Amino acid sequence: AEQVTVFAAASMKTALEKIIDDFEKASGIDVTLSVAGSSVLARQIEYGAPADVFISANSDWMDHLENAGRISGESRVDLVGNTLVLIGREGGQVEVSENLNLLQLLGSGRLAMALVEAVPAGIYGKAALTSLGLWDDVQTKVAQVDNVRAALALVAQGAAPIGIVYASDAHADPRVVVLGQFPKMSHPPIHYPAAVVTGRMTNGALSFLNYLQSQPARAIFGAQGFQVLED
Amino acid sequence: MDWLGPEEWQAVRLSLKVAFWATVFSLPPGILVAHLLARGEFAGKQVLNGLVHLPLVLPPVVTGYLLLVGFGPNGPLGAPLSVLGISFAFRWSGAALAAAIMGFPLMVRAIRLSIETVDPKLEQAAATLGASRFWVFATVTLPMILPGILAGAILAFAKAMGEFGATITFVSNIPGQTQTLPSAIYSFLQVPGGEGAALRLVVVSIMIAMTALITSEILARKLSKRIGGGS
Amino acid sequence: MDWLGPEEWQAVRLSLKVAFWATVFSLPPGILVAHLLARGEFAGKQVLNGLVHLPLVLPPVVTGYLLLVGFGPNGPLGAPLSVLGISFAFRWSGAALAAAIMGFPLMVRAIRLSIETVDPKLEQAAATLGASRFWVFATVTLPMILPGILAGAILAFAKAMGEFGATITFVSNIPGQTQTLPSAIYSFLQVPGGEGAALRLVVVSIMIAMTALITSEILARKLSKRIGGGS
Amino acid sequence: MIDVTLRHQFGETNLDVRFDAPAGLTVLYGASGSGKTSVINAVAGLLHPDQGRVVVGGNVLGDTAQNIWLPPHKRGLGYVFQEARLFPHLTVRQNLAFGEWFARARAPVASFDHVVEMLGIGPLLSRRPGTLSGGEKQRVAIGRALLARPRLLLADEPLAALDEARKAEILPYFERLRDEVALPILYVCHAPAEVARLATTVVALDHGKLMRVGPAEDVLGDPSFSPQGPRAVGAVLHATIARHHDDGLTELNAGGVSLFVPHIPHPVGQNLRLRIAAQDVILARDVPKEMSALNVMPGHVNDIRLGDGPGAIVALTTPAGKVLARVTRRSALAMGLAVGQPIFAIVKTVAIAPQDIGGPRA
Amino acid sequence: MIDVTLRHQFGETNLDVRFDAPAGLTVLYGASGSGKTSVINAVAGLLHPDQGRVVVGGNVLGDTAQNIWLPPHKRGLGYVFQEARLFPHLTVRQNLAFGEWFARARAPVASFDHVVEMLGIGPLLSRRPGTLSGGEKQRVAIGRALLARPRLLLADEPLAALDEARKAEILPYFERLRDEVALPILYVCHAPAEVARLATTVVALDHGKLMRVGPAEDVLGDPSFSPQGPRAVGAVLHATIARHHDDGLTELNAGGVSLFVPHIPHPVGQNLRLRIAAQDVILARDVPKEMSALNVMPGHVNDIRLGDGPGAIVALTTPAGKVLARVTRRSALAMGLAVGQPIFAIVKTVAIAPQDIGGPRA
Ligand SMILES: Nc1ncnc2c1ncn2[C@@H]1O[C@H](COP(=O)(O)OP(=O)(O)OP(=O)(O)O)[C@@H](O)[C@H]1O
Ligand SMILES: Nc1ncnc2c1ncn2[C@@H]1O[C@H](COP(=O)(O)OP(=O)(O)OP(=O)(O)O)[C@@H](O)[C@H]1O
Ligand SMILES: [Mg+2]
Ligand SMILES: [Mg+2]
Repeated sequence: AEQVTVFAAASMKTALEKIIDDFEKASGIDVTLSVAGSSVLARQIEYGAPADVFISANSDWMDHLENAGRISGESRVDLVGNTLVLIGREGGQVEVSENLNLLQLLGSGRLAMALVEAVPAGIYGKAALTSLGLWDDVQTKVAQVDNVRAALALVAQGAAPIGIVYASDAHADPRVVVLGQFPKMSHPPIHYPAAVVTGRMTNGALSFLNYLQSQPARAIFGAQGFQVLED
Repeated sequence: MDWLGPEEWQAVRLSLKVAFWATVFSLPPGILVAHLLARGEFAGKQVLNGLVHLPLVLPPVVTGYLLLVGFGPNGPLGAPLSVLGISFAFRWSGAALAAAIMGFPLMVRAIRLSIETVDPKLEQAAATLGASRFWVFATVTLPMILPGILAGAILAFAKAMGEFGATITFVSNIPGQTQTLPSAIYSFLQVPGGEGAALRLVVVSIMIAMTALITSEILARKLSKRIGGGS
Repeated sequence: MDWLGPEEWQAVRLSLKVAFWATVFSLPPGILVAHLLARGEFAGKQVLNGLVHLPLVLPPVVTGYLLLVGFGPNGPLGAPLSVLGISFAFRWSGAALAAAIMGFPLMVRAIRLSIETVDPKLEQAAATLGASRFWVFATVTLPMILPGILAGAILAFAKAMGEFGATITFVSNIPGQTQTLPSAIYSFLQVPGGEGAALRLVVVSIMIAMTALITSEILARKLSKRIGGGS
Repeated sequence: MIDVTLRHQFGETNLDVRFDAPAGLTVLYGASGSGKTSVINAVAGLLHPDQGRVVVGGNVLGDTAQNIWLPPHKRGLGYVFQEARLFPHLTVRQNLAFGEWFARARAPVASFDHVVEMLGIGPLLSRRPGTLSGGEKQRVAIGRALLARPRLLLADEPLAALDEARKAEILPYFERLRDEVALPILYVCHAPAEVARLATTVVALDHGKLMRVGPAEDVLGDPSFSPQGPRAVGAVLHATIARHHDDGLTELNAGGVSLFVPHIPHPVGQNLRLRIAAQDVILARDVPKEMSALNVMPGHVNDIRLGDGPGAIVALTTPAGKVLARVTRRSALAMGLAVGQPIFAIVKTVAIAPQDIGGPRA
Repeated sequence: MIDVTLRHQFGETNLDVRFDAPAGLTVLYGASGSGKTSVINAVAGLLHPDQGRVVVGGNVLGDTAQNIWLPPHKRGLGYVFQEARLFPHLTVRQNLAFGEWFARARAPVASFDHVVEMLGIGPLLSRRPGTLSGGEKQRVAIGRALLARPRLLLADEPLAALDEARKAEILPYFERLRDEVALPILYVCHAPAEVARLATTVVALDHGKLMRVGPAEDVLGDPSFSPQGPRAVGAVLHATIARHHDDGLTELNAGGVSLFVPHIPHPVGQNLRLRIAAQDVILARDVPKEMSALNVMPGHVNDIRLGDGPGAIVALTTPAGKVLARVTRRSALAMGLAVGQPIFAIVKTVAIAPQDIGGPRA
């Protein structure tokens, strides 16, 4: 049977596995999924990895590959979006706005985030806090980790009282509660772009990319906490 | 055991294969380099020593990145090798290469320490009996350092079982081809609710490592009983 | 050197501090455990042996996660320790703890191998001269295994300089407090075009490690000259 | 003083020994592989036998029946190993001083300087064992054991690696330890002259079994005891220094008989013992004249033992004590030797060399 | 046959030796620390001296002037070390066989079975060195060196760890290697009887310097040479087996003089040599009668050397050859000994014991 290799951001693993299951049954095409950090996968594609489809957790790496001519720009689509949420171990809802007293929520603790200069969730989080005018207050109180899941774990373990993660990550962990959602306008749109790798424009790759945008796929993404983009 | 899915079993099998071959293939160069470092006197010895330790000092991602750059399909080493039909990129052999390189400093140190404690007087005695340097090594030094070689091998094997950063960076995380146990564990940890599955794999890892350790201890005991007691 | 920014210099200093104290503090337990494993006969020896090797076998993230669970503010070890005023969370001491644990198997193996090659006949001779087990160890075994201790220390130090996964998961990445060289390098590698900046830090890492290695080689040579030549 | 019972099985080798020895120097004597080192190791606490009991000077160091087996460092012994076993990481001086600190509660056997001088290792003090010659190592090992202030000294062929001149220097020191310091010593050695000279008690082993034990005079003076071949047979006499002559000879009085030996550096009146090797004794029916041998002892034939070979051991009673002579059967026949017959034993002065003269006995 | 020149500085110790020795067995003789092992190590190629040249049987094994210094494995030698240095990971059998394979191009010196039997190590073959006694180790080490088919055997005190009985068994074997196999041997030893019995050539060292070198007869027969003290002095005679008697004695003919010695297992007509220790010789002006000593040699006083002590060494010329006698000054005076005077040398049969009788000379 035809083979398609998909390189995808690790946070999409569960959703993609379900989608791939359905797709394989429907199309008879074999799909292999390799998940890792977007930066890792992008570099591998840059250096000639045998990937057919790449799904990134941020646009920067997709832009980078597009500029390098490693993906086909015309196949590029934004699959889903995500939102940023403020999480904690307990406590009631707060409104995330300029008036939010983050310092009070933090107490003597730290704010768990992904790396604010390097990892998309961290970059978006910093942008949001900056645009809300909260960044200067908390800048020195941020505990940065190498991925969103680790930030979540810090909060879940009680090492940090609050953290900023994607809604898709927060919704599955019973140990944390979502305290509030960041306003959409406070940060650049969070999109997960997908594209076919240059020279891999096969039927299988294209039909998989199409399937990802199909209704059943969207439903699965939605169920995993991702935001389904309007067409 | 039906508590592991087929993909997980695949990861277990692949990890074993990768760790085994990484260990086996790094033994001869490991012994050679250890001998050079222990007994050799040559210009550039310190450079060799530094090179061997490099994978220990650098963050694994860097080592993986360097491997990707060097041994990737278009890399300065990867390209000529691929002409010879040898390719490490995105294959289990690449995972083995990464694991071997990451475990190399550990193996070399263990063997080197053993070589350094072999009494040169015994080697002299072998020389007076007609053994050339090679034969002295093969018939006296080598058998006497078997416990050290075993220790080095078990360290390299354990390291290979646990190696993640360099492997995923170099050969990605393709189930059945390059997805080792640590990569699988990582994948589970990246998605909401994956902790349970990750824990199962951690337990499998520990069991395998314990089996290997205990086997090596029993072997080592046999060896040192044979050698024990002095000359 | 002005090609490193002030934050980068901080990371260098912090890495050195973390690696140094990780090595220093793990030496006494490392020697003790190595001695127990080399010469002891007790129930649970294999369990201890397995435990020591665990950080080698597990992906660093898992080790970091376990540290977080154990030493976090609510962890079974963290909670009582915090009552005593000892806290590892988000501190350089936590980074040192993570580095120490990751390097522990390497250190223990090296020391253990050395202990195993000390001729028990010399220890017997010391005993007949009135030295109790403790004194035999302190006056005969210990000085004779100094090269092995040095090898173990340098391995632990190098590992500590390169440790990333467990450290960032356990104590995150707080500039000036827990941002070590590998975290900084990792951050640079996450963004497109960050390779140049990462390379600078890699070079610094290598220089530090080479200095440590060469110093240890010189020391080792002095030591073995003293001991060399047999009894 | 020393009371040892041991039973131990190594592979096929079976050790089964029981002896007790009075104060003084006890020599363990026996062929290679007969179990001498194993016995010493058990006394030192390095070998834990299947069954055994070791009592030294009334202190029970081990008794498997009572489940006692003191570790080596609690036994307060000094051990000179067959292979020197010096500490390679310490200088000679540090090796020597190693045991002193642990033994600080006991009185010194000898001072550091004295031991260094006696063993001729002054120039080596700052060297490390790796560069010493075989004999130098062994001398340092002797010093190290002595400076550990032992209550019992164990010595496993301590002089085997040394040349005659060095041996001759160190032997008297062991005698002085035995006699003046009254240090009990358990000593392994192969050389008959060394045994005769040093041993208060001889313990002879054979294939892990006790073959013979008793005072040196009895065991060595027994014509039927010659485990090392007839050359090693020789009797031990007790004598007193009678006079020092100007020509360098010392005259001894042994039961009224005058014996001339090379100068002995002890005062007149001093008791001492000397070994006369059986092969150095010539028998004669007349008192010979015009002969270079100065010592003539009258006596009677007491016993004649014919061995398997061409030789015979003749035991004599003389006023000086029991003397053994080794002669050929042919001579024995030609002289018509018979028990009870009067006879003269002739020994050259030089045959009673300083090496065979023991120091004063306590 | 062996030609050695060496200059080497170790710390303060300075080695400076030059000697050559003909075929046969060359004994290196000297006090502890005098440099014997260092010389052997240089011959073996284990010590690279500052300056030196080693030629064995015409083959230049090393010459620093020509920048040649063959590594040990290219020298085709066998080395019995002062400490056995057995391979701990190999069984005794494997230790013994170690050198054979490397030496397969050379003819065997002795068969495996023969060596095992001679050294009495049959029961040890499947053991590992760790559990052997000191003497057992050394015997295995001797076997290992012999089975490496050496063109030159180096032996550093090979018998020091052995008891008299075992020594007496192995000594003849070294003689046979020297005489029958014509294997050149460089041998370190301290025991005078061993030197006298084995040495073709004696090389005496003192503090790293050559003191004396020459044929054993000359060096040992020289009354002025007694580096190990006067007890070690003794002359060497050449004799032929004349008859084997029923009573176990063998009659030798030494220049027409009959000498009786204990049975020697060689055929009538065989040439051999024997050492007569100076201290075993009694001088008499008359032929004594009724005495147990069977050997009487007429002769003339040739030289009288008075030493520092009370003794004197008297050199005699007899039809059997040069004989040395050690007497006291007192006796020398009492007998009025003077050069040229006729005299009888009396030696007990048993004093010429098998240990001092060399095997046949090639
Ligand atoms: N651990 C062991 N296993 C088996 N046999 C052993 C062990 N230790 C000693 N033996 C054997 O026991 C016997 C006695 O050994 P021991 O070392 O006491 O002899 P020894 O009298 O000191 O001999 P030597 O004079 O050669 O040193 C030897 O035959 C030796 O091989
Ligand atoms: N590497 C070295 N450094 C310094 N001195 C050394 C070294 N090797 C040997 N010596 C010294 O050289 C001298 C000769 O040593 P060697 O081992 O040749 O003596 P030896 O005659 O064999 O003595 P022994 O009979 O005691 O074995 C000794 O004084 C020794 O201490
Ligand atoms: Mg012994
Ligand atoms: Mg020597």
